[in-house]
Formats: sequence, C-alpha cells, structure tokens
Amino acid sequence: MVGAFDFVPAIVLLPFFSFLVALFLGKYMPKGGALAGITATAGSLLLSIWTVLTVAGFTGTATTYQQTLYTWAGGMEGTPLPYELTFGLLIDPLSSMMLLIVTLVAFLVHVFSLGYMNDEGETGLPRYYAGLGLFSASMLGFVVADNLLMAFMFFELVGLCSYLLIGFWFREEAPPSAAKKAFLVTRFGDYFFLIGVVAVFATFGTAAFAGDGSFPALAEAALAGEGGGDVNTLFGLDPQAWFTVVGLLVLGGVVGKSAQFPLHTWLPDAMEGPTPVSALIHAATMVAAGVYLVARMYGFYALTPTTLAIIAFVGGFTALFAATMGVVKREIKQVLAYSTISQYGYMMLALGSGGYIAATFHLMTHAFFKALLFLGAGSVIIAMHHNENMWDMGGLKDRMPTTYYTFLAGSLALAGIFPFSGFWSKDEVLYEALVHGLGGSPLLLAAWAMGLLAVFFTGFYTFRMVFLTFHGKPRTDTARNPHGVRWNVKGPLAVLAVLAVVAGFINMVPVAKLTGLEIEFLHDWLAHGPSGLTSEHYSELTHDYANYSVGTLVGGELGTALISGAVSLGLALAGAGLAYSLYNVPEPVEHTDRLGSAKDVLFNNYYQDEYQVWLANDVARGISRGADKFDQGVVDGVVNGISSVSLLSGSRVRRIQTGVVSNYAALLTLGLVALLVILGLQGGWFV
Amino acid sequence: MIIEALIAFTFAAALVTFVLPDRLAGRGAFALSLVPVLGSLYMWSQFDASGNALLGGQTAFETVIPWLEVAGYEISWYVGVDGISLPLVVLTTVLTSLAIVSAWTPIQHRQSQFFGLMLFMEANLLGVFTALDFFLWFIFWEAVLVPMYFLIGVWGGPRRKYAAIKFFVYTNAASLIMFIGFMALVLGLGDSTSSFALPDVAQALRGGDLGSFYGLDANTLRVVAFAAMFFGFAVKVPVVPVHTWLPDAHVEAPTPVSVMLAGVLLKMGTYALLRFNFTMLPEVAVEYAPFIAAIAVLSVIYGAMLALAQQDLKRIVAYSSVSSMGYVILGLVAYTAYGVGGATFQMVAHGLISGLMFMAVGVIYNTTHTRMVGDMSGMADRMPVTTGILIAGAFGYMGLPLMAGFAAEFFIFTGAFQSSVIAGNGLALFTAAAMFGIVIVAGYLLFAMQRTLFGPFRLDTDYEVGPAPLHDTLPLAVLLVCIIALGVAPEIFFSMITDAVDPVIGGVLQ
Amino acid sequence: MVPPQYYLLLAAAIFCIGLFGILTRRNALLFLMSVELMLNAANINLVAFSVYWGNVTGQTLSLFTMALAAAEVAIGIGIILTLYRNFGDVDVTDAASMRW
Amino acid sequence: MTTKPQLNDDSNFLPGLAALGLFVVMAVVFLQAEFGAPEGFPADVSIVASIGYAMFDISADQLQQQIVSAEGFLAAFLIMAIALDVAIDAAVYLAKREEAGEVVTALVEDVRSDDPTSGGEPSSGRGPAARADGGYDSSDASSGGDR
Repeated sequence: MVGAFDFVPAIVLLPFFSFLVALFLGKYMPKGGALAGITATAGSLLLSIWTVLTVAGFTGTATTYQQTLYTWAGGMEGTPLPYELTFGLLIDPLSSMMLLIVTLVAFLVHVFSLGYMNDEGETGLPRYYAGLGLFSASMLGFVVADNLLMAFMFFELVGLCSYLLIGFWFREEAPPSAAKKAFLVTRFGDYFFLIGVVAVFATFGTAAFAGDGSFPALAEAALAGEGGGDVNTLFGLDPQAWFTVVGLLVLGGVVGKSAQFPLHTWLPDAMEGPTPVSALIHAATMVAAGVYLVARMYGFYALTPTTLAIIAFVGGFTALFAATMGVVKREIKQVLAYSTISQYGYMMLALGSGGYIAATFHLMTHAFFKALLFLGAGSVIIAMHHNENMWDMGGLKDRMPTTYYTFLAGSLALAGIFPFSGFWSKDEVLYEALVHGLGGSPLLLAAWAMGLLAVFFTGFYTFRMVFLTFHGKPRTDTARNPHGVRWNVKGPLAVLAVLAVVAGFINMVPVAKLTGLEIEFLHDWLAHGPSGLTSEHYSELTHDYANYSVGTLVGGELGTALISGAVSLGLALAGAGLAYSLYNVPEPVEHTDRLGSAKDVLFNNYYQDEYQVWLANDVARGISRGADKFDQGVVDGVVNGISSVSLLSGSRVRRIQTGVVSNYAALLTLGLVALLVILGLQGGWFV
Repeated sequence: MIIEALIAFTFAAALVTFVLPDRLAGRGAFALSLVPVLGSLYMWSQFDASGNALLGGQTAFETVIPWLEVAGYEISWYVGVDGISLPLVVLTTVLTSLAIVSAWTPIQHRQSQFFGLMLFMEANLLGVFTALDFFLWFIFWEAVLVPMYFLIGVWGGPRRKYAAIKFFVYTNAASLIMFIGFMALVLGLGDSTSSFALPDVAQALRGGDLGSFYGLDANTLRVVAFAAMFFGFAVKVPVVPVHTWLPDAHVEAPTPVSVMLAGVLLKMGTYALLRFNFTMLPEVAVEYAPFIAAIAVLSVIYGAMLALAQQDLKRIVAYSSVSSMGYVILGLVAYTAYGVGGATFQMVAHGLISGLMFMAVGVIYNTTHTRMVGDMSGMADRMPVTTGILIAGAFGYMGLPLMAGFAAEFFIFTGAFQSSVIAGNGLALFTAAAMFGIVIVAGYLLFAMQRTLFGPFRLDTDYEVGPAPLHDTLPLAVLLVCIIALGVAPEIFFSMITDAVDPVIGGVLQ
Repeated sequence: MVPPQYYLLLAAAIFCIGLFGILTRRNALLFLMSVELMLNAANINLVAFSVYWGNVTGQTLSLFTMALAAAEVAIGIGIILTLYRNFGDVDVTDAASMRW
Repeated sequence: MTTKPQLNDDSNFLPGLAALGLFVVMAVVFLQAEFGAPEGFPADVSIVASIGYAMFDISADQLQQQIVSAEGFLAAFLIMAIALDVAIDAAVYLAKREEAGEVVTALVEDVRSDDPTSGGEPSSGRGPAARADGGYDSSDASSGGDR
C-alpha cells in the first residue's frame, strides 16, 4: 500500500525542482519563479502533514520509517570498501515534526517574499527563488537524513544556500562580505564536524542514526561492556574519552551553524540578506540545524557527561551573552539576530542538561515566533522603505495594526510571558536545567543561572524593540507615512501569530503537574518512535551514563516546576517593565550612556568580531604573506639558485674557449700528459 | 586495438590540424577531438577489466606487440586500461575537447599550430595513461613535455620563456632522477624479469624478488629507488617544496593550456606515484609513511596559505592545485580502499574542477584583460552566467557535497583517518591537520570572489565588458554538469577504481 | 741492430720540440714549421717500426705522410696568407674571434 | 749599468713546460718498455721496389721477385692524389684576394674589371681553371675573404 512514507522523498525533491525551475525558467515566469516555489513548498507542507499524521498513527500501521534509498559510494558487489556510504530516510516523531516546521515556515516565507521582494520591484528574483528552493530542499534533506554523513552533506548545502541568499544583493559592498563571513565561520565549525564524521566512521564503521547497528547503539553497547569489539577507538583512548572527543568534534559544526559562542559572529552580519531569508534561514530553520543535529544523535551525546556539560554551559553562556548584546542595538533586525543567538543558547542548555523534550519544544516554538518576528520586522521594513533603524520609527502601531498585533504576539512569546508559547518552552528548558543541576551538577546550575538571567534581558530588549518601533510618536517622515503592505505579508504573519500563541499548549508541563491532566502531548509524541530514539531512552541514558539525577526545591517536582516558572516569568516581566518605563514614552531617548564604558563593549559586541577579523585578516593573511615571501624567496630562490649556479659555472667554464690556438694546444698537451700518466699508472708502465 | 586506434587517430588529427588554415583550425580541432571522446566513452561502455593491471588483474583492451630487445630486456608496445587508468583516459579526452573550445576566443594567432599541439599532447597523454611498458610509457611521458613547452613558450604571457624553460627543465631533470631510480630497480631484480613491462616489474617487486645492485642491498635499493621515483613524480604533481614551477607556468600559460596543465598533466604525477611508488614498493611507503604524510599535509596547508596571499586569480587556482594534490598524496599513503580509491577519484575530480576554475578565470580574462583581484569588482553584474558557474566551481573546489570534490575529499579523509599505516593512528592526526585545508580553501576563494565578482561594478582596464559568448560558457557548463554528476553518483568511476585499487592495498597493512 | 727505444726517444724529442714551438710561438710560419717537425717525428716512428716488424707498410705510410705534409703546407700557407690579409700580421693569437 | 741582453721574443715559455712534461713522460715510458729484437729486412730484397708494389696493390705471387710484405695501398694512393689536388685548389682559393672591388686570383688576371656586380653569370672570358677555384664571383669572394 502506498503510504505517506513513500512520498517522503518528494518532500525533499519538490523544492529542489522548484529550484531548477526558478533558476532556468524563472525569468520567463510571472513573479520570477515564486509560484513554482510556493507550489512546491505547499506540496511539501501537505506531504509533511500527512507524514506527521502517519507517524502519529492516524493513517497507517507503521509509525516510523527508516529506509536506505541510495548507495552513494561503496555499494558495489564484492567491494573492498569497509562500509557503504548511503543516503536514506529516517522518519520518526522528531524528524516529522521538524519537517512540518520547515515546510510550514518555508511556505509562509515564500508567500511573504511576494510582498517583500516582488512588490518591491527587486531584480534577480529567479535567483532569489532558486536559492529559497534549494535551501528548502537541503534543509529537508538534512532533516530526513538517516545517517551522519548525509546529514553533513545537506548541512553544507544549507550553508551554501545561506551564502547565496545573504549575498543576494551582491551589487552592494556589505552583503557579499557578510555572506563570506557566514560561510567561513560556519565552515570553521564544519571542519570539526567533518573530522567528527570521519571519526565516527573510523570508530563504528557506520554513521546510521537509528537501529541496532547505529553508532549511538554501538557506543552504548561499548560503554556497557557488550560488543566493544565492534568499536575501534583511536589513539588508545578508552571508549568514554574517545566518544567525548568525537562528540565534541561533531559539536564544532553545531556551534558554528547554531551560532553559539564563540562562532556566533556571523549571524548578526547575516542580517544583510533579504528579511524573508533571515526569517527562514537565520531564525527558524538553518540555525536550528545545529540543535536538531544534537537532538538527532542525542543517544550518543547522552553517553558522555563531559560533552553534555560543555553543551549546557556553552548554551547558557551564549543565551546570556547574546541577550546582553541585544539590548543596545539600533536596528530592528540586529535585535532579532542577537535574540536568535540567545534562544538557540537555551536549546543547547536544554540539550546539555538532559532536557531533550524541552529543547525540541523550544526549537518548535522558537521557529514559529522567531519567523513571525522576522516577518513582522520585514513588514516594518517594507513600510519604512528599507530603513531598519528603530530610532527612525515609532508610532507604527496605529498605522499598521496587523503587523503590530502579530508582532506583539511574537514578542510576548519571545519574552516568555504567560501564556504565550515561549513561556512554556523556555520554562521547561530552565526547569530541566534546574532540576538536573540540583541533582548534583554545579556546572548545570551555573548554566541555569546564566539562562535565568538572560530571561530578564530578553524581556527588556524585546519590549524595547516593540516600544521603539510601534509606540510613541513617529520620529521620521517615513514613519508618519509608512508604505502599505498587502495580504501576502499579512497572511503569513497571521498564521504564525496564531501558532506563536497556541504552540505552547501542546506541552504545558506545569499545568499538567498541577492538575494531573494528560496534556503533555509533546512528551507523548517524542516518547514513541524507533527504539533507541525515544525521549525515555534518552533519559535513561543520561541517568545511567551521565549520572544525571533529579533534584528538587521545596515542594517536590511540582513545587520546583512552579517556582521555576514563576521566577522566570517574574524576571521576564521585570525586563519588560523596565523597557516600558524607559521607552514607552512619546519621545524616547537613548539610555545607553548610563551604561558607561559597558556601552562601548556592548555596541562592539564584546569585540568578538574584532578578534575574529583580526585572526582571519591579520594573522592568517600575515602568515600567508610570510609564506608567500618564503616561497618566492627561499623555495623558489633555491630553484632559481640552482639554475643560476649552472649558468654561472657555464659562463666561467666557457672562458677556456679563448679562441687562441696556442691555448687549445696547451690544453691538449696537458690532457695527453695527464691521460698518459693515468694510463701508465694503471697499466704499470712506470714500474 | 581501440587504444591504438585512439592514439593513432589523435596523432593524425594533430597532423591534420597543423596543416589546416588558421581560420578553420579551432573548429576543426574540436571536431577531430570529438572522436577520441567518443572512443573513450565507447571504451568505458565496453570496459570489462577487473583488478589492477599491474598486479595480475584482467586488463581491458590489452595489446602486446614485441618491439625491441635491449640488453636482454624485451620492450613491447604494451597498452591496456584498468579501473585506475580508464577514468583518467576519459578525463583526458573530455578535457582536451573542452579546452580546445575554450581556446577559440583567446588564441588569435598561429591557431593551427596551437590546436595541433593540443591534439599532439592529448595523444601523448592517452599514451601515458594506457602504456603498460616502462619504455613506451616513458616515451609518452617525456613527449608530453614538448607540446607543453611550446604551448607555454609561444602563446604565453610576458614571462612565457622563463616559465616554459623552468617547467621543461624542472620536470625533465626530475624525470631523469625517476628514470635512474626505476632502472636501478629493474636491474636489481636481475633475472626475475626480462622485460620492462610494468606488470612484470610490479609483480616481481611485490613478490620480493629484489636483489642487490651496485653494492646496495635490496632494502637500501628499495628506499633509494623509492626516493628517486618519489622525487621525480613529486615534481610533476607537484608537491611542496618542488612546486614552484607550477604557479609560473600557470600564470604565463594561456587559459586552455592551464586547463590541460592543471586538469591532466598534474595527474600524470599522481598516477605515476600510484602506479610506481605505491604499487611497486609498498613496504617503503609504509615505512616512511610519517614522512610522506607530513609532505602531504605540508602541501595542503602551505599551498593553501600561499593561495591566500595571491592577487592573481590564476595564481590562486594554481596554488590551490598544489593544495588539492596534497590530498591525493595523503590518500595514497593511507593504504586503505577509501584512501587510495579516493586519491584516484580526486585525480579525476580535481581535473574537472580545476579545469573549470581555470576556464572560468580565462573567460573573465578574455573580456577584462586582467586577472588581478584588485583590478575589478562586481563582475557578477556584467557576466552573470560565467560568474554563476565560477561560483559553483569555487564551491566545488571548497568541497561542497554532491559535487565531485567533496566525494573525493571525503573518501580520502575517511580512508586516511582510519588507516593504521602509522602506528597509534598517527595518520589520523595528519588527516585532521590536512582537513584544515577545507577552511583555508574556503577562505581564499571566498575572499577572491567577494572582491572580484561582487560589490559595485568597477574595472581598471579599458575594455567593454559584456556576457561571454556561448562557446566560452558552454564548456564551463559541461564541466559543471560532469562535476555534479560525479558528486551525486561517484560510483560512476569509484566502483571501478576501488576494484583496481584493491590489489594495491591488499596485504600491505596486515 | 738499434733497439726501437732509441728511435722512439728521438721521435719523442723531435715531436716535443715541435710541440714546444707550437705552444710558445705566436708566429704562424713558425707554427707551420713546428707542425712539420711533429709530422716527421711520426715518420721516424713509422720507419723504425717498419724495420722492427720487417714490413714495409710503415715506410709506405711515411711516404703518404710526406705527401700529406705537402698538402698541409699548401693549405697552411694559404691560411697564413688570409690571416695576414685580415689581421695585418701572422700572429695566431690575433685570430681569436671563435671564442665564447 | 748595462742591461743584460734579453731575448727579444714575444714568446711565453710557460706552456712549453707542457711539451717538456710530455717528453719526460714519453721518455720514461719508452725506456721502461721492453722490445724484442727487431726483425729487420732480408738483405737481398729491394725495399723501394716493395714499396712501389705495395702502393699499387701488386702482391708477391704476381711477381718473380722476392719482396717485403706489405698491405695494399692503392685506395690510399688514389685518395691521397685527390687530397693533394684539393689542397692545391684550396691553396689557390685562399690565395685569392680582392683589391678595390676586383678579384685577384693566383691563376687568372681579372678580365671583368668594369663589372664587378655581374652576379652569378660567369663571364665569357674566364677559363675553366677560374671556375675550379670557386672564386669567379665577387660576392662569393667577399664572403670567402672574411674568414
């Protein structure tokens, strides 16, 4: 019987065809290929919904699907190769959920682009829609990947699309530079990722995510002392240490792609791209790829406490670090960029502290509300004639109510205000970090503390942005007479706003704990699936191998949950309140001067860019110039030296050729004498 | 007989082209060069070899005709292909045809000689990749230098004579050393072989028949011969620190010649390394693996660093070839199926990708008459198709998945990482170090692209810039399609390569 | 009979005298004379060994040598003439244009 | 103070030492060498006649007379004859000179004094001997005379 799973390849291929169509035929089509992209992503969305329903068990019998589709290399009969490199599909609750998110956001972004790109009369639209199509295809390919190599390959393709789309306005100076930076920084992370992939193959002989022969399963068996013979650790390390190394190597790619400290610097620059691209790539999906990867191979990470601790700590630190930078930014998209970094920090924090479900939950809610916020920002930018400076806005609330209310919904979700979706997910992240930290991990507590502190800053910068943009009095003429937006902008905003409000309800943990109702739908969703890929299995692993245990504050689990939720909500409201008092006035002023010298540090993003640019420009280029001098001077100098030695000796030796007959005769005579003497000595003539 | 027919036809085509009028030479040479392409594709379709031609495998299209006898050694016309050489034969014919098309625009004088020499070179290259007798092979090997010398020296840039002489003398001197090394081996084999046929020599050497020669015992002789041959081929590859002829040659050579130089001629070096050093003397390769791996890593990283410092687009691609060829050495020394197979695959992949890059740079040069990064910006505005393909090629060079370069590099990395050729997984560390090349390559290509292709349009030379003609961009597109095809389905070549590579690695590492 | 050593010594002496002339003199005519001496040294050896082997081949050859010497003188004089005409002198070191 | 009379010679005697050295080496070698007794010629044969027969390849069995054996030299004789002929031609060629645009050769007085540029056409007044010396043409003469 033909089921949804048979059409999963089509989810990936449809956007790919739209890429081809837009690239080659786009200029002959109305709307520059947009319709092809919209059709394709709509098709993918429908198929994804079908897939999700199937995974949920509504339509068929099989609820998960794992199938190798194509042998990329090494599949020959009798091949000497130790393992095959394959492409395959892995559809389980996690990937099907991600499929739904990606296709939905991609579809909405395509629609929104009609308003943002087509209506604004941009040129090069076929290129734009081709990029979007290729991006969607790559991201979906990454999501359905059933092994690490395939994941890596699509991960890289996603990076390519990001490069192409950030640099879409290539005729200006800044976008190509930002595109280059984005690709380079993520490439630096991918370098470690690639070593990790290669190391996984070297260690396990497979890179499959799921199944008995998958590498998380093999690793678990090795650590449990069974079947360690199949696992080949390198450098004489014991399995635990080596798995930690491998995990950290793969994590390099995650840190790069998910813009975690210290490889986060590309993301704010990436805002040079068109805003729908920012929404799709740099908020909802591509940046999620890193986090998704950790979730995908969580069975492996859960085995190594060191890796988990590092993930958690990096996540917590990034959450706080990025949030503090977000508070002083002037451009609306910059604020959103730093908030994106910060929010992915939360997801990493959750993953590192054993909160697989929390991370997935936040991934989902964040995708909706951040896409919403970016598209809302896009709407504002259209209205403001592509002026992104919030200090030139103000008072847009009355002139663009749809945008305002949707944006507000997203902001409330982002700030984590009850009962918007962000509240539920962020609360669960912090709860997981707290309980596992209390269970005996000071490092997790520290990460939790940073995450908690970041909640305050999140509330502050979010509402600073809202107030500066929409409240008060218009500060410029464009803000007084904004450009209108059409249905194709408002529609996606409305859809996402609804989701941003309600998405949290699928997993209201505190409510469930309080009332005892079975409403933790996401928990149930992720708890089923292929064995070894379920959240229950993961919590066993973190408990058994990473020694994560649950500690509580007063009142047991319920009390802890409530306290945690109340504290974070309180901090978020405090931040929002501070923003309200400072910026919700008719003529807001910059308060950054009060920060003193911290202001410069924050404006300069803690000089992160400076040192990375210094590394890339001064150090690397300096070394390369030195190497070039060395090469031209010494290496090539030796080569040219040899040639000049032979030329010189030639010019010396030829002086024998004097042209004077007597000299030749003398040489002849001397030669004859020497020859006679040698022959005589050898032949014994002189004896 | 198809190989003979192919080579003979190509020689004849070269002669015909020599006497064609200049006006027709380009078109004529292209038409003639299509025959070898079809021939090689036919060979591919009829390919039935298995195993390694040198190590007792079944060789396809084999011909043995006794030719001479010198000092008790038989010299034959002995040709055939196996899974290692066939991809290179196909690469040669395809790339020559495309290079000929790409020469239509830039070559504006002495066309008939130019295209004749290109075809002459193709014939000799086919000989190099198909010959299985050392003397025959050596004749072709040396004969390749002659057309290359003239192609650089006559149609090159301002310093063409320096570059041509440097190229010729450097590689020729290296060939001499290699020749001495190989002859010492053959003579050291004594009565074990009575011919210079590579299979005989290889099997005798792997059989442990090496005796002493001229006061050197078998082990010393092995090492000395390995070193001599390694040096000889390393110059051709080229490997740091004997690479300095390459940038000069590339910069001075006209674009189509650069395409051939980077695309095929460099592969002669790696092909010969695989056929001679790594097939015949695996013990030495394993013993000195740390040293060879260090050279490979040095080539990768140092070559890439040099590319980062360059301002001339062609120099950038030239140095990055040094870098990419380092990967091949790394793969070869791994002695795993993925490593050696990947190295062979990289020969083809790099041939296509570097050919594409040089061609694309050449197309830009044809219109702008400058290759300096600082002299132009915003070319994407005026030459969208060329730029698009150049970007695609550059990403192929950076190892973008689903393009040939990634497949090759991944095979090499995964093969080298798990190789036990150095005790204690030492090669894994070398591999990890070499892999950093993928970051640097992205660095210099992205920097160069950002500065030349993007930003506002500006050009420091006074030329009218418009889209390139179709016959300039079509070869680029064909190459790009090939690269993507190989990247999506590397098995096209990789299965036959691994089949042929298996005997080489067999028994070397436990 | 006289042992061949003496002839050889005599021939060597004459040859070396001729050679000495060639090496030390710059006058082309003296060159020519020195060459004659050297040819005659060869002739002495030919004749001496002719006697030594009891075979007239050597003597016949010495006749040919003499004839050749005559030819050589004819050419030599011609060359000297040309030399004189071109350089105004018969100094052999003047004609040094065939150098590096 | 009177100076010692000096040999007014432009010679450099240093290279002469090489000749002296050669003599010493040869002398040492010759004196060290062992030769048997020379065979000599029979007393009753004519050596000059033998040489004569040898020159024309006439072997002993064609003759009544006893001669000393030798190899045949007929070919060498003929070659030598040609060589001598060439030598005399060459001598004549080398001796020719150019005076005020006129070619003066050793054999023929110039007969075309008023037309030195008459090119490759041999003028009627010149004999075959002039042609044999290769110098009937003024352009040839100038190129020949330089070297």
